[in-house]
Parts: sequence; structure tokens; C-alpha cells
Amino acid sequence: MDLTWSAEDEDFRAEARSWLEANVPRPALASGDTRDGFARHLDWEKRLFENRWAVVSWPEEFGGRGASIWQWLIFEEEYYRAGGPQRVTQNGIFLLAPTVFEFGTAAQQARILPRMAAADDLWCQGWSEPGAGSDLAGITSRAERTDGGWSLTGQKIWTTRGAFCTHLFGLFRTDPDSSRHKGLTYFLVPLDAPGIEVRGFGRLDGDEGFAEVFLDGVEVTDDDILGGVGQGWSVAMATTGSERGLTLRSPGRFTAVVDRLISLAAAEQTSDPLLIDRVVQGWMDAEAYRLFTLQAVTSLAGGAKPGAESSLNKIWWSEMDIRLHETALALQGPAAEIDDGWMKGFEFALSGPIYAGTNEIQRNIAAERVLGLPRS
Amino acid sequence: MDLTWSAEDEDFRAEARSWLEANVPRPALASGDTRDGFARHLDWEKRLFENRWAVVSWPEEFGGRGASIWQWLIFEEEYYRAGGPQRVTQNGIFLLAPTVFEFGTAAQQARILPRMAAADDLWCQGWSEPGAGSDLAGITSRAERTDGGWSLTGQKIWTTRGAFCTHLFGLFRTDPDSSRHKGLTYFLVPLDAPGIEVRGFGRLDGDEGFAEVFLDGVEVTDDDILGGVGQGWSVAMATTGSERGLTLRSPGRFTAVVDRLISLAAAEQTSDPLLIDRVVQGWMDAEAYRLFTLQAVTSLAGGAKPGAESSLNKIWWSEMDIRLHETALALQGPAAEIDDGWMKGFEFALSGPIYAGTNEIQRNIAAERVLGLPRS
Amino acid sequence: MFFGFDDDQLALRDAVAGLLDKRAGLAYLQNAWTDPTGDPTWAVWPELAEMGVQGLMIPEARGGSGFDWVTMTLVLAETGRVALPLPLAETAAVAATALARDHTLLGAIASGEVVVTATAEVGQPAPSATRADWFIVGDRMFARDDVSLVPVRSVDRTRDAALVSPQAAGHPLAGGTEAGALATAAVLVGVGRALVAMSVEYVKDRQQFGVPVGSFQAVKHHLANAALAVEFAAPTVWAAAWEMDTGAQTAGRSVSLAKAMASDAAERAARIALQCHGAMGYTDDYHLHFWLKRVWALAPAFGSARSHRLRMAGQLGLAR
Amino acid sequence: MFFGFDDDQLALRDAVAGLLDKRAGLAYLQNAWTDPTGDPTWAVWPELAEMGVQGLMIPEARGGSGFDWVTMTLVLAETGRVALPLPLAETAAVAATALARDHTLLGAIASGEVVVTATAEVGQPAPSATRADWFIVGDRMFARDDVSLVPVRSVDRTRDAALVSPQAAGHPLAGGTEAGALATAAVLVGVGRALVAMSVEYVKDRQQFGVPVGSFQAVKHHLANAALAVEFAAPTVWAAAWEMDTGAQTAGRSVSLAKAMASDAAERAARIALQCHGAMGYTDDYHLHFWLKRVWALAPAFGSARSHRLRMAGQLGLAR
Repeated sequence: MDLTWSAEDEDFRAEARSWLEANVPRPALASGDTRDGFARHLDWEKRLFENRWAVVSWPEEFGGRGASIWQWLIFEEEYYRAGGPQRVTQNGIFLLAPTVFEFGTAAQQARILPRMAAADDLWCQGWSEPGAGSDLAGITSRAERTDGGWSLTGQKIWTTRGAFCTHLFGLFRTDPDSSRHKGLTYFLVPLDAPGIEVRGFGRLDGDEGFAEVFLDGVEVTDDDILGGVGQGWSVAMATTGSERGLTLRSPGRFTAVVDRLISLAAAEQTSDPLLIDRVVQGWMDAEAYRLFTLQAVTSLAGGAKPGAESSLNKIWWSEMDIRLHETALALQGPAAEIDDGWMKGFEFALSGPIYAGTNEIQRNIAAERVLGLPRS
Repeated sequence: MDLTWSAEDEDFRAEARSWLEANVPRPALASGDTRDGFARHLDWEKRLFENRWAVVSWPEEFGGRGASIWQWLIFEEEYYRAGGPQRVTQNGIFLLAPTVFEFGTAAQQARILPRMAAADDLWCQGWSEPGAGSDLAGITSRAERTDGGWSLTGQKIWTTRGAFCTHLFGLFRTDPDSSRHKGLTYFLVPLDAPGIEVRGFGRLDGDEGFAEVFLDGVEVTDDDILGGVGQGWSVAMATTGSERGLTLRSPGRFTAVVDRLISLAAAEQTSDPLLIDRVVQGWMDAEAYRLFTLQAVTSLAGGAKPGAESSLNKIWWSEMDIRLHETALALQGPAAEIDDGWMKGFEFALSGPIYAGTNEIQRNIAAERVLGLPRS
Repeated sequence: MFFGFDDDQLALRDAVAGLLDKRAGLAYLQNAWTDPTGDPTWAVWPELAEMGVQGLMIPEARGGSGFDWVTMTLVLAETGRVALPLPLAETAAVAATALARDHTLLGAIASGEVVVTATAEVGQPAPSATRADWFIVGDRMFARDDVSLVPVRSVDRTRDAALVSPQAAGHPLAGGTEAGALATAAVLVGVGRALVAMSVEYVKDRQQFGVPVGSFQAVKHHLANAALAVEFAAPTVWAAAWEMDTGAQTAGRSVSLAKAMASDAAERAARIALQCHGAMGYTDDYHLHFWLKRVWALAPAFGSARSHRLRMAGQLGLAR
Repeated sequence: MFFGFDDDQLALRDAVAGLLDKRAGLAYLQNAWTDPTGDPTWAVWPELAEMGVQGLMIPEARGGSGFDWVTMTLVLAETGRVALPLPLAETAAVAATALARDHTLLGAIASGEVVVTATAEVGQPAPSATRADWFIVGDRMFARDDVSLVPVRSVDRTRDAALVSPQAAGHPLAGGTEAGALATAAVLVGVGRALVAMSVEYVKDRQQFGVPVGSFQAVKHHLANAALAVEFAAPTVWAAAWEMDTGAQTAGRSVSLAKAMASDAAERAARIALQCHGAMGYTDDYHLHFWLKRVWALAPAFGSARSHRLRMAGQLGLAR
């Protein structure tokens, strides 16, 4: 056991901190889930890329620094500590990129990753469909063989920031006779291709953070397939591991929220011991998450694959995030109904137990694959 | 809406209060779930009967006062307010008797009820079996036709105070080819019949409050059947309604616990606002239960049948009871580990979400029969 | 002892429910979301007045119908059920009961001419700030000219909220915050019941894994928990109303019980309703969010559950 | 950065686990329930000493093996896993670390000759009262002759508990309550993990409605919740141990975090384990109750979760 950082890691932290303190935009940018705000966030992403902070853990050839997973954690901690803007590129960087690294050909990696890092291509996820949510295997969007490649037809929904993105990665059924997890293929699709229509719509807070994507005979090639025809489910599951686990939600996000919560308690001059106790519990939950993550990353750094424990991870952070925001709203009293700051954060936090596999599904997975209970 | 009591009801309350204050034994009797304690509780039951307080809501001919359901509530309130002993006759009075009133012949009523009221016969419930708990329809104990009646063979378990009782009411399979809810019959069985062996065993707190009952060719007659051959399930469900609903847990039980909890908070000179808040929440929960019950009893008094809402009722009181005791233990600090008073009450409260249909089953029932969700 | 409602009370509740179903459905609410101050939103106000809702608790001599709190809470629960974006609780329950029984404004309230809004304390948001003629802050009432208003964007856009700061002495009221707490509790019971009912319908319909999601035990238990919370809160509201009507000594404590139970129950129902709707609940393209956001605005209004528990602690002799 | 254990630590943990599995199984525990002071119960004590457990944290110069808190918490979790009814936490963790590093008693502790029990405050129950030679109360230690003991019937009969009141000045200790909190947290993690594991085995085996009860979603979610609580508490214990070993400035706060998390997690696991066992958990004929009752005794010992949260509030600058 050694919970200290190496000198190299401390140097990395110092460099990140100093750059972020000098560069994080003030005042905070408008929401990246609105058309205007997205454009400003894009500028920020390009700035990050130019300074090689966009994808610190990627190899240098693709725009990264070859940073270790520990340094990635440190960067995240510093990024959120500094109040860095939401990462509008995150669905590409955190969900697609790990899959490209694992399953992409060298040509695909070269084609996709640098442009993703530079925020030239903006990727959104095309998995859910009106009839396939928690039950992702219920996908009916299809890819039909053509002379030159494939023709995609169907409808995707709940595509985060789909209206502002340039490309979509998604699952399509290539074997018309298949059902459930079989016969699916993972496609990479430019959103400006003929036959695609994208309709943005509101999240809970009204920002246009979602889109529906309608595909009608969209032509793509074999080069746009990631990981082989019919392999879509297992390829996608690699991404799901990332989505649920460490990468999407680093501890630094929550320790930063807790710091703001403690400041809020001070600013509101809270004298109610129940509220103070809830703030302490929030700090504890975030600290436990940080330590659980250090333990998990030690295991990953030792060569282990992320497993079903990532379900426990997702349940913890998503429900903690809601409690942290509920505590902040309680500190604010009736003024909490004003729709900015903590209330918007609360609305966003409420998506945690729903997206990337509902927490009901996560608890099933934890029970079946971590504890070994029988599938029903 | 009129939440006042009639003059008649107030007179009834005054009479009950005055008798109880003069007669409730001091100091409190030893646990009725031990052999010694049971005997002392039996004396108390006979005293109650002699003064016509044993079964206030029964007709006078069977030993009651013909009291209204409202007066029954008042009696319970006064009984627990006065710290009256646990009712060791309750499984007969509250579970069997309603079934006898509904399904028994006049001869059965005359044979069973007065002796039950007088605590001459002591009834225990023989429903659960090693393989039939939550899944009560999994009963395998059987009754075989003989010349003179029926021969009972099988094993019952979790029979409350079975080692101290004289009679058992239980479900047996009369149709050997039947399964699940069909082919069951409701039998009344004297525990001193040849072929019966009763083994008492410990509850969580170690008191001998449970028994296993082994039946091997026990002879009973057609007169020992309640409600008809093969009708056991629907006859038993009437009792289940009682067990889950109002009769087993009158609000007076919990308002008395809350009163003791408030006194404990005062005695411990609690200055922790969190503990005080939990005491207040306990009072609120008990008060809500009282009001919910007044609403339900108004409906029953208007002629409605108890329905699936009794599932909500059971979930509420059983989980409230645990919280009330947890709060008391928290007030006591490390000394709470001493196994008397509140700790014993806590151990008893923990049975609430398990017996009479686990709260998981109750939530299924509430969802399916109250809310109309589809059975799975 | 009779814990229930008489035929007149139920008839009035049903009449109001009928009007709201006809005139304040989803399309109405959708419009009110973008235009909370507009005439289409407010067209329901005079219709409610015509039915006697604003004057429900106003003496007949002042143009009302002299009903009681029990009836009022039943009616307010109906307005919560449809998430009505009008200040009926504030006008018909708070103003109508907290003004002196012979106040000249009562007639104008009963007739629907006057709109009153209310908040518990200075600097807290009050709804319908654009349309309100009078502003209640705690136990005082102010004319529109006597307050300064800072419009705020409420999470519930239909609220048209503003922070109210009085600039004059105002008229004294009796029991305004008590009335506000009880009225809000009644609305929350209606909102909570609607959230349970909408969720039940949704999960019966929505199919995943080849079955309705409502057939999964986790979903069943979520909704059983929501129903449990709301159905145990409801009788505390009716009982508090009855105690207010009869001037019971414990009426204040019972109002606190009702508001604390209703706030917690509605918040729980909102959380569960959203989770049971999944992504469909997480878009403002779907109607669930109207009810969620009403809960978030009303649960802390006129005293959070915690503040009412603190008050009860005192009443139970537990305050230190 | 390395959040894990080295091979020596794991080997020692496994050796202790092996001994406990062989010598302190269910039959042993059942006997200890009725005879907590008897020789069969205490026969394990010298065997543990022979393996070096009592001397784990005692300097080699004093007959110990000079291991650290990280190793000690790993070992204590194993004693929790089997609900060992001996005062190992009190002797090997509290006394061995809170006595001066050159105290003459250390040798006798390491050799297993001396039994020490501990409690956080005067008048609170301490375990193994009959067999203990020394009694720690907070940050002072007393010889047996210097305390008055009032035996009490603990809900956990194996505890052989007594209320301890010192009758003399006693020896001063350094960090006894801190050590007690951390050691108890480690034991509770082991007890909590055992509760989850036993429940998983039970619900896989127990059939109702023709299927294992562990295939019902409600049961799955209960046990996922229990595992979640315990597995997030565990790393807070290891981290606190490491901070104690390295003398980190935040060590006290980390110990409070560990004890608060472990107490709450174990209580949650106990509640869920009982519910998942149904009636089978509700009889002392079945072994589950040993672990339940250990939780109820240890969760409030050396500071409840709440009291540690209060302490953290101060450390976080939140105390008012």
C-alpha cells in the first residue's frame, strides 16, 4: 500500500493545475447542450487539444501525452477542481475511442482518433432506439448489403448532443434473420451523409441535449465497420464497460462538487445540524468513491480487465451525485427552485441512474455477475 | 369528517382505562414466549376473560361485549397505553376467530369460540412448512380420507408459541393430485392427538417462541374442517387479510411505543438534533398510521371488505416498528447491546417484514392488486 | 368518528375535477409552460370562480359558499392532479382564510376579479407574479404597488415566479403561513397521486425484454413505495384540514405533520416516477416533467419537511 | 500510488484465515455462544499467538513481528468473517499500539499470556470481561483489580460483556480510542462481507415458487445494495490503516470515515441478510444470528457512525 504520488505524477499535476488555472474560461461557458454554448465549448476543446490536454492518456501520435491511468485521474481531479467546462467531446473520447483502440484497424485509428482529439469530428452515440432502451438487444435499425458496402435504415434516439455532432457510432442489425445480441454490427456514420435527418429535442432541463437520428438508406462502406460484421454486441460491450465504469465519472468530478457544497454550506451560514450532517455524508461518499477508485485502478494498472464491479461503481456515483445536489438544494431552501447552478446540476444528476443502463439493470448485473446469483 | 368520539365511545374508553390501570400486572410479566412466562400470561388472559376484556368485539354469547370496531381500536389504544401484557392468545383471537365467524358452522362456533375466549383452548397457526414459506401454496402436508374422517401427515414449522398451545389450525392437502392453491383444506387439530410431536425452538432472541409440529397419521373428523373440503386456500386468505391488516397491529401499539420513545429521549437528555429529528419522524409515522387506520376503519364500518390495501398497511407498520426501535437503540448508544427492553423489542420488530407474507410479497401484492401492474 | 367526506364535498370535488379535465389538460399545460401569463392560461380562472372555487371558504355574506378546509384540501388536491398553473391555493385558501372575515376584498376574490399570490417569507419566490394583484408574504398582505419584484426563472416555468420584497407596511393577516402550508400539502398530495398514476400507466404500456416493464419486481416495488408514501400522507392532510375547521388545539402541529409528510411523499414519488419512466421522463418533450418540477418548487415552499419537523419537535416537548 | 497489499500481508492474512477456518467454525461458535468463558472457546487464543497475531504490531524487540495497521486490519477482517468471539482487536490492535513502544506488557501480549479488553468510555460494555487481565477505558488502562465490573447480558452472548468502572488512576495510553475505532471498523467489514456471502449462498439454495429465491429481482437488489455498502466501506478502512501507519495528518479523520462507513455498511448488511434469510434468519437454531448480533454490538462501539460524522464535521470546518 502506498497512497502517495510519484514525483513524476506530482510534476504532471503541477503542470496541469497551472495551465488550467491560467486557461479555464471565466465566467463559465453557457451550457454545451445548447447550440450557442456548444460552439463556445468547441473552441475550448480545440484549445485543450492545441495544448495536448484533450486526451492526456492517448499516445502522442494521436494527440495525447501517453499519460498513465493514474495521471489521467490526476488530470480529471485538476480539471474539475479548476471548474473546467463540460467536455462536449466526451462521448467520442470516453466511449468510442477505447473501442477504436481495441478493435480498430491501424487505418481506422489514424482516420478517426486524431480528428476526434482535435474536435474536428464530433461523435455521438447511436445505440438506443424507441423500442430498445434498457433492452439494448432489441435493436431493429438495419444495415443491408449493397454492392459497395451497406445501406443503413432505422431510427436512433436519446443521442446526446446529436444535433451538434458530425458523426455517429451505432449498432445496426446486419443479419435480418437474427435476434437479440446476435447479428449486430458496429458502424461509424457521418451525420452529413444523404438519407440522415437529425432532430434535436430537450432534456429534462429544456436544453437541446438530445437528438433523434432518422436513417433512410444511408450508404456506408466496410471501412465504417468497427470490429467485424456480426460482432457488434461484443464490440459495444467494451464501450459499455467504459461508460459505466471509471472513465465517464472520475472521482475528481465529485470531490469538486463536494468542495462547492462545503462552500455553499459556509455561504448559507447553515446552522441546521441535519444539513451539516448531510454535507459530511456527501464528503464521505465522495471520499469512499475516490478510495474505491484508487483500489480499482491499482487492479487495472496491474493488468486486470474492468469487470462487473463497474456496476457497483455506477450505482454509487450516480446515486451519490443526486444526494449531493439534493443536499445543496436543501441548503438553499425555497430559493432552490430557481433554475440555475445547483438546480440544473440536480436535473443533470437525475439522468445518472437512467442512462448507460438503468441502475435497476446495474443491480441485476452486480447480483448476477459479482455475487453469482442465478439469472431469472 | 368527524374525528371526535361519541359519548358512548368515551364511556367505553373510560371504563377500559380504569380497569386496565387497576389490573395490568406490575412489574411486567416475563416473556410469554418462554414456558414460565407463558403460564403467567395465561393467568392474565383468564383475568381478561372474566372481566369481559378478552374479546371485546365478539358477541356477548361468545364472551365479548359486542363492541364496535371503533371501540376495539379504543380498547387497543388503552391496552397498550397501560402497558398491558402481550396477548398470547392472539393467533386464535385475531387469525382463527375471524375465519370461524365467517366460515364456521353454528356448532363449530359454539365449540371453538367460548373456549378460545376463555383461554381454555390455545390456538397456534400451522401454515408454513419447511418448503412452503412465502410460497404458501407449496404445502405438502396431506390429509387422507379414512373411514371416520381424515388422517393428517406432514410437518409444520415457524408455529408461534406452538410448544405452549393446545390446538393448531392449518392447511393440508386433501387432493393428492392437486397442486398449488387447489386441493387444500383448512383443519382444526388438537395438539394432544396421537401421532403429533411438537418441538419448540428459539426465536432470534432465544426465547422458545417457535415450534415445529410433526404429524404422523393424526386422526381428525369432518367436524374439524373449516369451510369445506378443498376450500382451504380461500378460507385461509380471509385470515391472511386479518393478519396483514388492521387486527394484528392496531395503531395503539405504536403510539404507545412512540410515547415510550419520547420518554426515553427525555431520560437520556438527548441533545443530538439528529436523534430528536428521528424521534419526531417516529411520532409522525405512528400518527400517519393512526390516521390511515381511522380512514380504513371508516370504510370498513361502512361495509367495505378489507382489500389489498392491507398490504400497504403491513409494509408501513412493520418498517416503522423497526425504525422506532432503531431510534431507541441509537439513543442508548453502546449500552444498547444489553439484551433487554428496547433491544428485545428491536429483535421482535425485525420479524415484522418477514412473517405473515414478507414485505417483498406485500409490495408485489400492492403493485399488482392496488396499482394494477401486470403479474410476472 | 367518521374519517371521510360527505356527499356535498365529494360532489364539489368531482365538479372541479370535471372542469379541470375538460379545460386544463395536457395541451393547456404545454401552452402554459411557454406562456404562463397569457390569456389562454388564465381563461380557466373565471370559470373556476363561476364554479365557486375561489369563494369556497368565503362566507356567503361576502359572496362565497362558506365551505370548509376539508373541502378545500380535496379541491386543491385536484388542482395538483392536473398540475394547474394558477395560484388557487394562494388566492382561495390562503387569502380567503387569512383575511378578516368581513374584509372588503373577499367579494372580489370570490368573483375571480382579484388574483392573490403568496410566499412564506421575504425574498422567497411567489408564483404568478405577473398577474397577481395582491402579494402575501408570511402574515402580511401587500398591494402590487407596495412590493418590489425580482422575476426569477423557476425550474417550473408555469410558476412565473418572482422574489417579493415588501416596500410598505401592508395589511395584517391571521394564519397566512399556516394556511399556505396546509394548502400546499394538499396540492402536493394531488401531484404525488398523479405521478404514481402516470407511472403506473407508463410501465404497463412500455415494453422491454418482451414484457411490460411494470412486470419487473424492481419497478413494482418502486411504485408500491411511492404509493405507500403518498397514501399515508393523504389522511394527514384531511385530518389537519378538519382540525383547522374545528379549531383544534393541535391544529398547528397537524398542519406541520401534513406538510412534512406531503413534501417527503411527493419528492419520493417524483424520484420514482422519473426512474420508472427512464429516458422518457428525462425529456421536456414528454409531459411528466410538469409534475416533477411542480414538486421541486412546492416541496420547500411554506416550510420544508425538516422545518416542520423542527416545529413539531417543539410541540412534542423535544426541543433542546 | 498502489492501493493494495503486498505478498507478506496477504500470506499472513491467508494463514490466519486458514487457522480460523479450521479451529473457529460453526461448531466452535455455537459452543462459544453458551460457554464464552470456557476453555474450548479460549483454546484458539494461544494458537493465534503462536502464529504471531497478538504480536503482529509489537516491535520485534518486544517479541512481536513489527507489522503495520494495514496488515492488522486485513487480519481483523478475517476474525470478523468468522465472528471470532475473542478480544483480538482489543488486545492485538488497541493495547499493542496504544502502550508505549517499550512497555513491559508487550511481550506478554505477543506471547498470548495476557488478555486485554477495551471500551471507549466509562460505563460502556467491554467484551471478554471474565477472562481479561487488563481493561482499557478510552485512553487509560487498568489492571483487573482496579476496575469494578457489572456483568451485562449482551445481545451477543459470546461477548461476555460487562460495564467497566475504573477504581484507580490507571496507566495512560496514546491513541486507544482511535485504535479501537479503526480495529472495530476492520472487524465490521469482515462481518459485513460474511453476511453478504452467507446470504448469497442461502438464496441460491432456498427454493420458493419453484425457483431459488435469489432469482427474484427484489432479493438481487437487496444483496447488491448490501455488497455496495460493504465494498465501498472496505477501502476506507485500508486507507485509514495506511494513514495511521504513515502518521498522516488526516489519519484521525480517515479513521472516523472508516468507522462511520463500516458501521453503517454492516448494519445495512445485517438488515438485508436477515430479510433475505426470511424465517430461517429469525431463529437462534440457525447460525446467521451470530453475525447479526455481532454487528449490533460493534456498530455503536468506539463511536457510532453519527458520532464520527460529528467529528468529521469539525475536521471539515463545518462544525457550528
